[in-house]
Amino acid sequence: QSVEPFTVSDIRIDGLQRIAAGTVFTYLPVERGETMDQAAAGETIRALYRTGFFEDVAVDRQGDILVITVKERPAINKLTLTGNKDIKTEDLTKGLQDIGLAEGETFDRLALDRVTQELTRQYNNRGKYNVQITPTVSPLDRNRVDVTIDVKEGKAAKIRHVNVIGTDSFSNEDILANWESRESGWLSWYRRDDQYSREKLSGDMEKLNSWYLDRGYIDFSIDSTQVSISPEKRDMYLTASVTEGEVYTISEIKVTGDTVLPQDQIERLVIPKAGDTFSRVLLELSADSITNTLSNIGYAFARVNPVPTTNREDRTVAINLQVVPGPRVNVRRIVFKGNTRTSDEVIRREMRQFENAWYSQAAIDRSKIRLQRLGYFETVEVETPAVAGTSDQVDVVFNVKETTSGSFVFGLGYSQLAGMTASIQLSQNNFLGGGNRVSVEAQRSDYMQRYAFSYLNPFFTDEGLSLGYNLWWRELDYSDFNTAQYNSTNAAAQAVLGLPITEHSSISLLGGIDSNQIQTYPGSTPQSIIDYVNAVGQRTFHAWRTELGWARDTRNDFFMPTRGMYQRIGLETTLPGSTVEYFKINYEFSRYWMLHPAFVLRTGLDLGYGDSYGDDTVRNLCWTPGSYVDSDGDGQIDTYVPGPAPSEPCLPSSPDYDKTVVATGLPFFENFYAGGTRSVRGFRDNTLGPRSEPTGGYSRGQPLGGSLKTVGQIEMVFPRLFDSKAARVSAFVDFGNVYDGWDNFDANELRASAGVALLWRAPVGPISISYAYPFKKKDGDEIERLQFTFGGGF
Amino acid sequence: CSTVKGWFAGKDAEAKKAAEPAELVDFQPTAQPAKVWSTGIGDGERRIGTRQTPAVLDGRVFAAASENRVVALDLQTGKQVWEFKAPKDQALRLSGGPGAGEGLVVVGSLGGDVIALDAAGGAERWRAKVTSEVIVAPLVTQGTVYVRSNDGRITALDATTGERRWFNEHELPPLTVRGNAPLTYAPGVLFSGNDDGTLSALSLQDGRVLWQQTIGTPDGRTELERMADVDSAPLIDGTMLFVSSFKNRTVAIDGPSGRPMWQSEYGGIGGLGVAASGLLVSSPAGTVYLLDKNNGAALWSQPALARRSLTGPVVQGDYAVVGDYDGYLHWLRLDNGELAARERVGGKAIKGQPVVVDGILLVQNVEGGLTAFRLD
Amino acid sequence: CGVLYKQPIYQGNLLEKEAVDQLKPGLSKQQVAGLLGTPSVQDPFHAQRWDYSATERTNRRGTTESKTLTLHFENDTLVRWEGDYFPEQDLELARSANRQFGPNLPKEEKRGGRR
Amino acid sequence: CGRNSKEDADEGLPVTELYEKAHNQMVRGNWSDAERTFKRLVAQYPYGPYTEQALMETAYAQFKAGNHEDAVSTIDRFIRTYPTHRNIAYFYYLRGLANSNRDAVFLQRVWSLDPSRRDLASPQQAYDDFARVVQRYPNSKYAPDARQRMVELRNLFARHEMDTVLYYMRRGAWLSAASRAQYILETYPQSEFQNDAVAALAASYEALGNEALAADARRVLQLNDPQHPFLSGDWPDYPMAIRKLNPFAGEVSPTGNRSATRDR
Repeated sequence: QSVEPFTVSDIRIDGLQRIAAGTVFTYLPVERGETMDQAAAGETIRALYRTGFFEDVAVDRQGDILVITVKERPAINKLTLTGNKDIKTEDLTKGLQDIGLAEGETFDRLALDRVTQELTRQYNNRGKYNVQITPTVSPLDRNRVDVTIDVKEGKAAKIRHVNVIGTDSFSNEDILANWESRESGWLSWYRRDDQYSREKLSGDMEKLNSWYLDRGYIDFSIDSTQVSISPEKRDMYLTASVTEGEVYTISEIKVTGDTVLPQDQIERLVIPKAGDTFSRVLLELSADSITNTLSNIGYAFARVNPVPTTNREDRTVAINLQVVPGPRVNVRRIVFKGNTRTSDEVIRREMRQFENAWYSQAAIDRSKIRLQRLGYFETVEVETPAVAGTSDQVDVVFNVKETTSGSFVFGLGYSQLAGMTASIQLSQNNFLGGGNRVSVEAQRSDYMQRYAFSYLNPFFTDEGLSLGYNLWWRELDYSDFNTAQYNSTNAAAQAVLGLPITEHSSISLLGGIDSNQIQTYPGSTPQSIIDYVNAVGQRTFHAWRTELGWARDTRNDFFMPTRGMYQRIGLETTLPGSTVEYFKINYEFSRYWMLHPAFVLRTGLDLGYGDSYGDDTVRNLCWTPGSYVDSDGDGQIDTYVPGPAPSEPCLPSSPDYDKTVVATGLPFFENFYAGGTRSVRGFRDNTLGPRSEPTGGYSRGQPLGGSLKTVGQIEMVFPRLFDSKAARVSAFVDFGNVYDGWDNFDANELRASAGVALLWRAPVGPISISYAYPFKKKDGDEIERLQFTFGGGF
Repeated sequence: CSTVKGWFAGKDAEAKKAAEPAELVDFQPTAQPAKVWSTGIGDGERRIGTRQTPAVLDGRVFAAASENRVVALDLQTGKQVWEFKAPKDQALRLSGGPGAGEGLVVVGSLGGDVIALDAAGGAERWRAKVTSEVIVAPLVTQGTVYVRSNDGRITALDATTGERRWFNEHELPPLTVRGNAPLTYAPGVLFSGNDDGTLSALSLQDGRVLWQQTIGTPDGRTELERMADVDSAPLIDGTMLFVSSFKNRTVAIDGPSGRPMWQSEYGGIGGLGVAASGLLVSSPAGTVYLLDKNNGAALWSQPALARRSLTGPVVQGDYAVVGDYDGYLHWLRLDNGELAARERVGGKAIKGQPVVVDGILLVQNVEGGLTAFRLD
Repeated sequence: CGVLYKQPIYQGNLLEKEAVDQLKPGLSKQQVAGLLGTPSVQDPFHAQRWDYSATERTNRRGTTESKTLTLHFENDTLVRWEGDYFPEQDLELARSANRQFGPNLPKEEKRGGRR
Repeated sequence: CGRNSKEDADEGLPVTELYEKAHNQMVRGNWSDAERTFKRLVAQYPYGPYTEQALMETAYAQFKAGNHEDAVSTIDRFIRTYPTHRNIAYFYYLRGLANSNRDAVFLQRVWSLDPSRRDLASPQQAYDDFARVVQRYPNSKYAPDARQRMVELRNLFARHEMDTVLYYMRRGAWLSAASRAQYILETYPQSEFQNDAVAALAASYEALGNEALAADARRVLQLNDPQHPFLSGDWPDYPMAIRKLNPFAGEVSPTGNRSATRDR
């Protein structure tokens, strides 16, 4: 209805339910007293539609009053999604919310249409071309609607045929080796490489291009690529045809531009030489190493442009590497984001790059690695944005994503056997975000008590000297650990000092006193242990203990290293004056190779040897059995009359001489054990190695452990199996055993097993589950294929 | 809550069934097809999607099954006359054709090779190279071999020497239906169905485009919905030309002038069949139609084989024959479309349109099994 | 104690000899900044004075060596300059960078990602 | 199935009863139930005066229940729907409160960890919200408290900078310390640590052997804060090293105040 211009005396809005009149007024382009004409009417209607609140807007006139009748869009009462398996409901609802489709919001048909289209696109991207998305809107009273979106996903289309035509000089098999789009094969369930996506294909075309350019085919060109799908939309076909062109060799390669460093130094970094076949990857590597070198001394924006001039006749190419260093850059500020728990200083002390200092890429990379090695963060990302208004200043922004770095278990219980049991086990690598490692253990029950506290401050001094202490008082029943049957009450106080000697290696000094009271049970404790204790002459072993350790660690991550090596050698000795004087040498080694982004190989070695030093203690034992007697004459044997005191000094010639016992070698309670989740999986914990004579119900004797430990692990980790970093699956081969001293070492006594393991960093603490098949075992070994550990360190 | 779950499963089961291929229903057979002979000619196309069919020339059947082998059999007995094998080290995957004509058998490979063999003895006459994989039978006529490669290019090669005379390039949409349309010819004109839903008429001599006609319009929001490939051979019946597109559209064109006569919304990529009473077509959804040649109206439709990925229909006697994804051949009565007979040819899918010559129907499945049937 | 490792601390500006040699009175502040870059110390209380300081601590005893080149301006044009600066040692720095801080990360791991 | 029946119970209730029920839950401090009842009210009666009130109280209930994320998103939705509501100022103020406690994880409160040492993104957002209250609604009853909180937040940011300056001074990275100290003077003028920053500048210049600048900085400090401990040579007083061996020692800032006292 056309409206002749008139001055608006008043404005009335009909049909408002939910929206307040005030709100509508703010969006109206026309005010009281202004003239209303055709253009203004159109503008009003458009403005009100843009608010998204109204389904229908009409402008009318009653005398001088402008009447706007609106019909509000209904509100969404309930929004349900059914049938979506590939994309989880939470992600969907989050996405819908952003588009404005959520409970309580005004319902907008256009938004629903956009959502349906967006969902179809997302499913097509995952190769599900048969997806059908049917939204239904059911109106309710009071201008409300229920919206349900039903998704029928259908089967994902699989790539069945990848063919490259014109690749005469190479076999398609080699070229397609690390493509992301491959014909569906038996490994596709893991590599997910049979699902087509446009990004993957363009990535593969780039790989095809690089394959040829890295081998000298400068004129290589991809003539056409075809993607086709079967009529039932279940199989995909990728074809590409190429022209290889000729192989070019490098006639001459020179470096020009301001190289900052002496020309010959930069030229040494150039890998390809004149006469070699042209190779883009070698050029890129050379360019990278030049830019790296320059960026290590402040030239953050350094660039190297390879300018080729080709000579078609003799098929050679002259390359001029133009070095453009750009300005020498200073770092203004270093800022950290995402550390809601970790304190700023804990991160800053790991920095190798300083503020108001010249930019060093090596220092920044090193800082990133050091943060990743702390184990507090799941991901560490670095950005170096330029400072606005300056040409030679950048800020360095570290974006960290924190994760659980430790475990916390609290338990209260009651059982007839053990009475009230309370246990708390807390171990945190980043206690209260202060970067200190704290672990507390308190377990109490009627028959067993254990209290332990350990603390380490890795930065007692700003330069990285670490200081910590461990205190514990433990009652241990060793049969719990499947080893020989005896108890020990062990108390210790130790101080640990760590001295950094290079960027990657450090020396550790440990000093402490501890006492270990052994309780043996004749008849169930192996005789060798009883003899040892008798030989030493007392049940409590006091020791002044020291350990000197050297460690070197170049791994690039705490949870899932993919590069680098860790090795530690420790010499632990009890000082003269301790009850027994012995030493133990431990050597740990593990090395990581990234064979392929989806496969990381870890090889590990764990060796240990211990022996006593100083002279052995020899003791002769004299002993005459007592007798049982009926002391009160009631016919019952009720008292035991001990035999006469053993003759002093007890000599082999003494009448009641029993035997001579010798205490030599590593004390039994310091023996190494093997088998179980942290050494050779597939065998019960600590059951490998020499065993005692059959005693205490053990028909095959009890495991004694040994003074020589040789354990090794080879593990293939699959980082890509789980999207999240908190879980890690690996296939492994473990081998090893413990022996009683050097001379008993026997290679074919080594046990070995192979299997798969899952390590999951649950919020409560690390959980590991492993299934191993011991393929090299001897009969009588105690096998335990499925093993499970909870808590404990990494 | 358990009741609700039960109810849900019901709805799901029924929804699932709707997506599965239709069950085979029993019926009283009114035709007795008899197997004449059956033989294996190679490990078959399996999943390469080339819809390979044999070629027949002078009583001989020439067939290849994407293996390094072309075989010639006697039409009546199926006995092997000769066999061609490329040497071991240059083994080829022969996926295109073969096409036969003028004493020549030409076959294309996935590597873009074109090999011409002597129809009589199977000796290799010449060999040429085209720019992409050949997944449709080359056409041999008037001293020239026309080879269509998957990159939308048609190359004309001299029949005796194999030298390239000319080539024509046609633009391809980013996403197409697997497969290319076999070439057909009329005096002086080469008809080529394109993947963008158009039909081009080229001059046989120099490949100039005489005229072009849109068969299926590529409309829709996603690339998937826009697919309108013309992947079946244009069919010449008298002066009329029938062309069908994946976008459920068939167009009849007056050959000489190129003017479209009528347009029908039934169509498919499986290949057209022609009988006196009408034009046979099987739609991607799996329904077989008989269309009136004058206006394209559906005389009858047979939906019983829905979603069984049917091949193009072909006429044998009074029956229309289609193959399906499970290896079944179905004979339908030409007059009313009712199911007349059903035979199984091995367990694997039949994708290529069967070929009928002298009353014998030849069908090749994806496992390289070639079978001949005769109607008593 | 001298045996302990102390991380190398480099600070301030690195100046090039031939850039410093081009200093002459009358240059504007922009021209000086173009030659030597932004100074590390622009004291808030001395608008007419720029200090190009640099410090280095690379030995195990933890002693820091610092040098400052001070430039004086009068209403934003250079008048005089004094002090010294670390002699050009780009080559040793380049060599020692990877020794001190380990290898540079490959390109794709620099920005994001975990490794 | 249990959950559904509870939902249906609220289905039929008239709006007033629903509002009453939720309000009582608020009064009793039962924040999460109140939130759920209010949500049901808004869903069933998407318009009318009760709805606006319900939305307001939902945000407050979520804030009190401690899930600050939801509170901020509820507030944003309210502002989008009712941009000219009469007490929009309250909403921006509540948004500021929610943001300033957003990252205060439970542990942080128990051990009174110092927020100035952690990620300052949420406090920064809170600062912007309070600034909007002060600028847009200067005479609303929330403006004075908002202004006060802004000052506190500014001091929090300045303390973060100052702690870093002191760290660099301890490490002997004098140029880093000087540039950060200058940053405090430029970005947070008149903050609590104005004089500390000048003292830091003086200390850095002395260590760098730059007597001229050191003397001037010392003179400026003498003028502004004659009793500053730096002048008498006992600043900064870094906490004793022994505290580093006690994990429960809490975070003491060498700037002298106990760890930051956050809002009431």
